[in-house]
Amino acid sequence: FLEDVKVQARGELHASESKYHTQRRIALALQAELLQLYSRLETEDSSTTASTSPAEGAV
Amino acid sequence: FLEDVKVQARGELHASESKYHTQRRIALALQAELLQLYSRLETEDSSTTASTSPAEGAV
Amino acid sequence: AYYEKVGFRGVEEKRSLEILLKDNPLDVEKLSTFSQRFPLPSMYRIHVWKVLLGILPPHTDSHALVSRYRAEQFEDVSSALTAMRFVNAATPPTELYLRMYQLEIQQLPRRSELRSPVGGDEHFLAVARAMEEIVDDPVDCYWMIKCFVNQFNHKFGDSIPHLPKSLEHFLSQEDSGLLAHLKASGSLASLPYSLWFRRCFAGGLPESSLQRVWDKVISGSCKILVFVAVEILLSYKIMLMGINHPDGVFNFLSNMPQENTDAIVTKAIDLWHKYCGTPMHSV
Repeated sequence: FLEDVKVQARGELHASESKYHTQRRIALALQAELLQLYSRLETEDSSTTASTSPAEGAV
Repeated sequence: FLEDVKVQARGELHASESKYHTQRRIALALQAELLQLYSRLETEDSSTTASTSPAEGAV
Repeated sequence: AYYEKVGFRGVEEKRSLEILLKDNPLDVEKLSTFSQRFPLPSMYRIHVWKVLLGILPPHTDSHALVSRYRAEQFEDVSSALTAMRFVNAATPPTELYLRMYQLEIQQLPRRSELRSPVGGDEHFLAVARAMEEIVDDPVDCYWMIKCFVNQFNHKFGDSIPHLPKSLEHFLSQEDSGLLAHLKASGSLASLPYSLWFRRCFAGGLPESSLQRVWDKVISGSCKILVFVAVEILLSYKIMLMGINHPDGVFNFLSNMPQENTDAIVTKAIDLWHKYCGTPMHSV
């Protein structure tokens, strides 16, 4: 009977742990996506600067 | 003794759920950041388009 | 006679399954044995599959809690994918399930490199499309696809490459003439093995027949796939004997007629019991 209680608890704990591990993977995927976006922003920022600087030089 | 096992199991489940909720908050914060970045990127994209179109119109 | 053979036995079987389902905790072993021996009544199929696939634990007291956890996990993953713009409201559910699965196993491609599905993705999608026909609720559907695919690969991954040999063996027992023809025409090497042994006939059999095959796969047998393949070959023997090109055979079997599939599956299950025995645990 005691064993029974333990098995039941393990079943519930597994399901909870599964949610937790999935959340961790979600966070990793989100971080990867953010990283990509930041580097895209930087590239765009620097290209904007590059294209405007000749004009500034002319003034 | 049985009661003991049950209390312990409940404690473990709580701990696991608490870990889960923390991770979940992290993921939600990352999602909010992502949303901001997307809108920033879109603004920049549209301003790039806006600034080039007059030039094209002039040609 | 039909009623006696199928109907009456069906009632008895249903009653014994109901008794099994009243156990708390559920005896997963006995449920597997039942499912190996008898077709599952459709009203209990999804519930039994969820227990056999480990989506629900044996203790029925935990079912409500665990179901809630499963639903939360589904919601977490799908909303994250929406936030990342991998999916949107217009994404077909099967593609959503694929991306969810990829995220969970950490194999989500970069968004900039999202390609049309390849290889293993196609197998997953085929299983997903078939499961979608069987299971209405999206949360249940996703979990069943995911656990079906995982369990299948985990339990049978090592056996799959041997199934074509096994098919050859049993076909030689049942119809050596047909086997000889398939060998001579070069067709044996290029039968639709992926459809049969990787997708478990998803997309090849209509859902009513397919679920009876999956009853056996989910409860622990991949051998059943071989016997379904054997019975398909036997059923279309006359047609196949007239095709001398491997491509012709492949194309015919990949798009086989959907008419007699129930009878084919019934014969396949009989043949499987004949060669592999009926599990004898008392139910």
